[in-house]
Amino acid sequence: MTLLFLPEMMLSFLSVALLCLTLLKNQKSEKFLSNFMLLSGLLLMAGCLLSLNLTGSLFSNTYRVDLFSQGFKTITALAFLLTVLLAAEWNQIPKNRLVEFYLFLTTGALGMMMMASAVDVLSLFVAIELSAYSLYLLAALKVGSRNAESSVKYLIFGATTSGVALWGLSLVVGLTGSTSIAEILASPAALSGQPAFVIGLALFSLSLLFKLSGFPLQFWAPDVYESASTPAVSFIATASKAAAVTVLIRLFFISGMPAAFSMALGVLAFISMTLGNTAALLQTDVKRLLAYSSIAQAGYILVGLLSGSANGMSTAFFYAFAYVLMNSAAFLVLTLVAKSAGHDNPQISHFDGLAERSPFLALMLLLSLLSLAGIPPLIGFTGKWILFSSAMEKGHWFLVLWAVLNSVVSLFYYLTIVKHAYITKPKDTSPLEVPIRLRVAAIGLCAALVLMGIFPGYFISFAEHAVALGLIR
Amino acid sequence: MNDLNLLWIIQLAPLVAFLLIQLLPKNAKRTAPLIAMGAALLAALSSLALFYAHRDGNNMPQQYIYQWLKVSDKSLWPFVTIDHYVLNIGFLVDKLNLLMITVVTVIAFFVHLFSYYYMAEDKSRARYFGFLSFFAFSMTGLVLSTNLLQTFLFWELVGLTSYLLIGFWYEKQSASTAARKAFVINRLADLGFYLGIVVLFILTGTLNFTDLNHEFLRQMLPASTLTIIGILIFMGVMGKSAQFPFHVWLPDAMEGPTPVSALIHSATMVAAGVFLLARAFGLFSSSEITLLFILIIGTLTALVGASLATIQRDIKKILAYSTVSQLGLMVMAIGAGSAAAGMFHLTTHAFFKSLLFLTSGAFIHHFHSNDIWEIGQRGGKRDKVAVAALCLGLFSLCGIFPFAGFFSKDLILEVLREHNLFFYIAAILVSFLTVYYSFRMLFVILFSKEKKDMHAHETALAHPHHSSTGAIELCRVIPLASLAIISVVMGFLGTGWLDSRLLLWLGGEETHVNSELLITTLILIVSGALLAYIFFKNPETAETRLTQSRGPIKTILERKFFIDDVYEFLTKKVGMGIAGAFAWFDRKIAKELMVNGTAYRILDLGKISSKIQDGLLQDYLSWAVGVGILVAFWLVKSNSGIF
Amino acid sequence: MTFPILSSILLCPVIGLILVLFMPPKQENAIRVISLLSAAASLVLSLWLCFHFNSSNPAFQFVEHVEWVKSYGINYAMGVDGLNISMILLTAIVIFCGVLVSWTVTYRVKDFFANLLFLVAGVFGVFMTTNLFFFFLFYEIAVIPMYLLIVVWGSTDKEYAAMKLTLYLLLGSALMFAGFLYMYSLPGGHTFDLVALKQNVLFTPEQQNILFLGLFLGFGVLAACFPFHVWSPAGHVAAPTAASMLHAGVLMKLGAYGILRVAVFLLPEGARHWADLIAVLALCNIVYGAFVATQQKDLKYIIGYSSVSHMGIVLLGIATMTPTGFNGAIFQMFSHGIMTALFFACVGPIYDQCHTRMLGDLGGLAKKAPIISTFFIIAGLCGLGLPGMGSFVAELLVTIAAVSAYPLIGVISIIALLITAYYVLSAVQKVFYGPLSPAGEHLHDIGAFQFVPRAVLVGCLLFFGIFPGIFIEWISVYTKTLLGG
Amino acid sequence: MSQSLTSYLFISAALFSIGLFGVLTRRNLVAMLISLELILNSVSISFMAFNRFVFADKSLGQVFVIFIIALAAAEVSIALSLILWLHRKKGSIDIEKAKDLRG
Amino acid sequence: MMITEIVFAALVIIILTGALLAVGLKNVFYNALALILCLFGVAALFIYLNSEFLAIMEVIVYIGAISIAIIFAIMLSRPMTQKTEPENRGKVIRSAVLSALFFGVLAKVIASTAWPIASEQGDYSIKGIGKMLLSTQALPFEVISLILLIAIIGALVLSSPEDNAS
Repeated sequence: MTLLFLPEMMLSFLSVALLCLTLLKNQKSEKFLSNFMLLSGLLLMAGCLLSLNLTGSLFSNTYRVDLFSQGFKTITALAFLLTVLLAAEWNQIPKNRLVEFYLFLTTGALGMMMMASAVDVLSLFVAIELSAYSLYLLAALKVGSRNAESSVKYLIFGATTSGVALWGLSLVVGLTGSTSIAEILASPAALSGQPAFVIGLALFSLSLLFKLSGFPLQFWAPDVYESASTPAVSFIATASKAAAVTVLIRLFFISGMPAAFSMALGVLAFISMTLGNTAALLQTDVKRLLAYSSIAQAGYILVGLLSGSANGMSTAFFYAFAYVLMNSAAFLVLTLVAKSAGHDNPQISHFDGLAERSPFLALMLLLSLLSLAGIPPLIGFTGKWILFSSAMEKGHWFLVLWAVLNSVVSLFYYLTIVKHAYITKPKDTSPLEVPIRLRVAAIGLCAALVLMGIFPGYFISFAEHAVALGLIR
Repeated sequence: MNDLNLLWIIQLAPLVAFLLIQLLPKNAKRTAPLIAMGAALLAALSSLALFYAHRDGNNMPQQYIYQWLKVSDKSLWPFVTIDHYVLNIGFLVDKLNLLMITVVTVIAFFVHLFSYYYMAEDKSRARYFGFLSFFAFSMTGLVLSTNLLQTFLFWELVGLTSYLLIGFWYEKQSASTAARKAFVINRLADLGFYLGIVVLFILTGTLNFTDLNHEFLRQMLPASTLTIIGILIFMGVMGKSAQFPFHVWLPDAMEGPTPVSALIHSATMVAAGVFLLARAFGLFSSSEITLLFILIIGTLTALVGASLATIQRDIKKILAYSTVSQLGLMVMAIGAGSAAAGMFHLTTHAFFKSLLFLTSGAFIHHFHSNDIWEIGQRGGKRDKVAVAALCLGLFSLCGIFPFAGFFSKDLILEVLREHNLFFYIAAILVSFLTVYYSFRMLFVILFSKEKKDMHAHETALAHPHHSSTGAIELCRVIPLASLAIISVVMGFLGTGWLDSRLLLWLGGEETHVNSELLITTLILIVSGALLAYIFFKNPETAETRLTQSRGPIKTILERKFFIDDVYEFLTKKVGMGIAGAFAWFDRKIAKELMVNGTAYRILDLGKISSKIQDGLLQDYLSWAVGVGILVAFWLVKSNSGIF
Repeated sequence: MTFPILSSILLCPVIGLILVLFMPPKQENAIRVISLLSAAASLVLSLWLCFHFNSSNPAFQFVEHVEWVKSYGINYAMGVDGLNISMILLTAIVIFCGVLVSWTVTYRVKDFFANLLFLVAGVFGVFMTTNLFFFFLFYEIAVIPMYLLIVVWGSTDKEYAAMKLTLYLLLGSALMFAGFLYMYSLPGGHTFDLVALKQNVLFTPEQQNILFLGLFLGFGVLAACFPFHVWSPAGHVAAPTAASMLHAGVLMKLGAYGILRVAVFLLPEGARHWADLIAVLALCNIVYGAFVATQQKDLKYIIGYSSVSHMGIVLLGIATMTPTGFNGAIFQMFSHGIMTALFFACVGPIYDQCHTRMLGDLGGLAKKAPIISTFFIIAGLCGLGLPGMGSFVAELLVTIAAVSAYPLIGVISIIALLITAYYVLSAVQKVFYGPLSPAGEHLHDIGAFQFVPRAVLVGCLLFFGIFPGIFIEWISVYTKTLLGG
Repeated sequence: MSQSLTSYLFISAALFSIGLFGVLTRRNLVAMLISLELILNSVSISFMAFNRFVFADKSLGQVFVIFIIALAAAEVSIALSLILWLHRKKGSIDIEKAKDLRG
Repeated sequence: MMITEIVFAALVIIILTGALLAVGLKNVFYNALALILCLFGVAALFIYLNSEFLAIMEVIVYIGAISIAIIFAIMLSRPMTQKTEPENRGKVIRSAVLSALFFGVLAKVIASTAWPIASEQGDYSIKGIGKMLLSTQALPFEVISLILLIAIIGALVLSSPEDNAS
């Protein structure tokens, strides 16, 4: 029975341990901390894989554990592990705050895992708030005035959105009288389309866009990505987006997506795609560029979600997983380049001559960026193919065409970085060595990017199976 | 040796020679001429053997056909109910082909011999002989072809070899330009031929010569289409046989080595057009308008050629223009309806014109100059053999009694007289001009006084190789002599004395000596010779007179009736104008507008979206709230319709 | 389970690629040998395939079918019929000669051959597969190595040309992507398998029209159809020799192949509906390409625009929608591929040694490099449609079909033969004939080793020019079943 | 003003809009924070109203409000520390001056 | 009966004026005071909604803790007499319009939805709250403690000077 709650338990124990560490007078060495976190990250990963096929519900079935939630927990654990690896390598966090950084990381991961399983409105909202606060603090944990400004904006924007979401929630709960999502969505008020219910649900799902950084709530992303420390940004970019997708899938899959809703989402997806891709063309700071690219990716995921069909949801699940892999690979390269460049905002010019300095990293950069652009045989392409095929089944042919044209535009700025990596001569030609731990992770990621792109069969069926199980009757 | 083996030998011998020469290693290049000559000899002998085997004209025509390409498509032939047609390649043996193949191979062999002498000290000799044998191969293919498509195939290959041979000395800029001009103009004419074949193929579904008789065609297609097809295919003939609008390339083709001009640009290739006229006579005769058109074009060519020849200084140019006018005559003969007369004149002309070219080659080689005045001044008359051959050739060209030219030209005049008086008069004028320019050439070379200084420097240079080896000397004399003999004998074949076997052979009827015609030709020759004598009795004064006099006729003749300028205008202004417009379009519209245009539009879009991200939190919030309200409003409106 | 010949042809370059990737970059010769071996292996296998190809059976042969993603109807399906047998052989020949020609590449040899082999694997895949997903997957695989080849090893303004080329190709592929998915989403479809789609999806007439237009524009961009041809000459000029050989020789054929294999196969009525438009565009292609080629100063630009003009003939053949037209188009794709590969193979050494391709400063090279000039002249002659070479047969068939289907367009398209003759011969005259120019001073001819690839290409041109019967037989079986002609 | 569910909801909506107006206009971060508190209170009112008129289990609404108050407390603490940190860094807590991150 | 009506109306007026003052006044300190006034109104409202416990919680936590914290922040951030910042007209109008629109939409929705009114009787006692907190809503109860812990540590970390930063 206890295994059902294994991943969350491990994270809680980890946070308790970290709390004790903060109390110690003589600060532990950074080396010890990173090894400890690496170990706990691996344990967490093992825990998640172990509890992958468990199903059941806890806390008087406000907390549902099924293949769907465990799948996303594994994704979050993966993102957590990679962030820890990156943090060990290069972070701009002052030494005395490193333990707190790991603490907030852990609580953030805990919050996201709970979002995956929470099927009760209150526990869902509290989980969202937990992960949100941890991310605000993670974004703030870095020396420098720019990051203060961006984290304040991040917090206030987030707080206002959660206020609006709460208001929507109150209407929804008030109308249906119960807090379990299944009952809410199956209640007579929902089916008869009461205006209060519609506006409540709309406000709540709009607020979810905040975490997904889709239009109109994507303004925080470029500033936070640019100014927060790179490992924190990698965590925000991968884990929190995946968690947002989980909740969206839970919500949309059950509600069956009325036509008007998918139309509205379509418009939002259209704008966020265009906005993300075209703005990225002008960026020189790679982290800010990746922020705009994540806004565009949010647009693609919304295209998958708005079909509301089982196919749409499973492809969104698969694409979220692919997105986490691609972005982690990109951030891994970015971290190492930032480390060699010596400052946390590597410009495109810092990627010059990467192929000469470290061919392995250049290859990984090539694979991750091309996968983000949706070039076969990588996972990004397969993900996009099935994502848009489910949308096309519902007849959104214009949106699909627009999305594909957008990915062509996106190729321009991805290829510019690749071009810098392969063509221009580097200023400092010191070889860029990749530590063993990161090299193993990198090989794993590259293998995943390529193999899952060429042999996606197993993973697509896993996604379909998970989404089918994830549907709360 | 049955026919098929002989045919294969004739066809493949030159090709094998060409391939062998290409594959020869560097040091063995010296043996190239021998290989080429051996192949030419083999081809000549086997074609003579073939001719001998079929001399009495029995069991002809025979066809040996090999499938090349199968076109199976019901929707292609609207008028004909066949669903597939096999394009094939093969050999057709009939009287016309046999005659032509013997003429081609014999002359080719003699030219090979002469080239051994002429190209003795040229270092890329191997390439020359390679191209020569390749020409022989493609010419045989053209002559023996069974259908129009095969003719077209080898037609283009012949055009290619003429391009390669004209531009043989490619270092010379003028040679390569002339070669390009020849090929492009041939190509222009071949477009018509190509279109004609395609249209014929689509409308009648067959291209075999055996099917192209006018009854079959007349009941198959209306007269108008037949005329169009006829004229289109005749365009091909005009290109190859240098007829009126497309004759400009032949004089420039003289840039090539003289044996090439002898073989290709006088006897064989240019005659291919006339041969095609005779070969596909059924098609052309199926509509009167085509024949008339052919007649008119023939006349124009003859007149233009003859008139331009009168003012040339370069010996090869004179012969080139004379070829143009003689070809015009042949085309007139066929246009007037008798293919036999045309073919007879073709055969005789082939021999004496190649003889003339070879002699001019001898002169040029010996005296290192093309200009007849310089040849004369350098003691042209002392080279006895060449002068004899020259006189013999010129006399038959003018049609003086015992020589071949007389019989064939008179036959044409006879045919024209019966057909239409106007063209008969034009033919008379042409033959008068022919006599005038041939005697002009003769007198200039014979009567000009030798200049001492020019002469001394010449002999020092000319002599050393002259007596070097007997073989080379032989190769110079044998072709000249034998061609001279043949061109005399050939004439008699057409006459009554040897029961005009040749004419019967060609299907023409008995020739009867037409006394009235004899007199007119006699008057004509005498007056032409006299006029030339008056003008060119003393070449030096004639030369000065020529250079000063400035008459309108002289300028027109000098500017070659402004045809070259018309071509110049067409290619430079019209052609390049359109190309320039397209290139500008390509640069401007296609590049700027389509490519960079869209790119800049996308970048503007990018600027807008990055402008929204202006750093002010409250702007972001207003965006969020604004869009939130819009979406909520729209959702509520569409779902529950309360608004 | 018969021996999976097709997959093994595809795997040869892939194995070569993997081996090359694991070789240390110093071992340049070893890398070259490996790539040559893999190219030779795929050539041998394709020849074996041609011998064992049973020309009378119109259906797909050597079919391979592996379930890949069941729920989306994506399966690894391979098949060969009259249409792609010649294309596979063409690719094998061009890559074999391409590898031999790029023996002289010295800058970053390992990445060069890795990209080259990856590009070829993509192209082989496109020609073999009968599943739309893999068709698209292999098609886009071919695009990125082309970008890298041009950007790293290219010549004049390579970055701009490379980016333009890639974005244009992907723009085309975007239309294909939307088209394929739209077909997938139609009722009864729900699969990406070409044959299955043909059987159980009923396209309504206006669906046919819109879909065909979309697919045609998508493929047209790659086949350098008139308004979208801008990228191809620039791409040719900037690419290194082997890349432009593959690019012009094979990549442009992907577009025309796509039109035939997907658009016409699935949407015949749509094709007939738009046939007139295609014919007009093809005419523009032919005449426009030829005219612009006369104005070019750079040798490679001339070849680039000549490819645009020759692709026009292919499009005209397709536009006639008759078996003869298709036979001519497919044969032209094959013979033009070989011809352009030969063209670039000749320009390569000239550019490497004279460092210029401008007609103005090149001259009289025939004296210094007779072999290269003979090869170039042979390629030029094939270009202007000299009989005895492949292109003549193709142009003959296409002209016959065009004159009977669209008389006016057929007649005008013949004019291009004249203009092609003009610009080819003037290029030959400026570059090879005439007095020797200073740029050609230190040019020395290609050795025996470099003679082989070009001789192979000339051999193919001549062989298929003199004996076109075999190929036309194979292709006509395919076109007869496709158009029921 | 009769004490019906809709009147309470109207009050909560009004409070919400005023809070929203505050967040959008006030340049001082602390004032924005105050407006945020207003928004959260408006939600509490609406939950309590539902609790009295709609919910069967009367403690549901109250539990919600408790959690809202707790969250508000947590949020204020973090927000205030961030604002003061920004004040220390930038010398001002005016949101319109904080626009270095642009484009 | 009338008295409850009157008192209710007074409460509403207090809440709304408090809110308006909290937002409208230029000086931040006065805003804080107006907020406290509004919160007292809300607390009183809770009593009306017969949940005394929450009214007390509201007073203690919100007014006692949060508002006082805000006032501390105002004190620390800058001297009281800081001149009021110039307000730019465009922004105010824009936000006024947006909030009015928002209110309009919400009001229309509230008015036109068929609210399922149930009986007002029920157990409002703390016992009910406690039972729910520990039975059905146990997980959020645990999590909220974690959130508060994180908030405290976050505040500590952010406010401690970074002089000993690496």
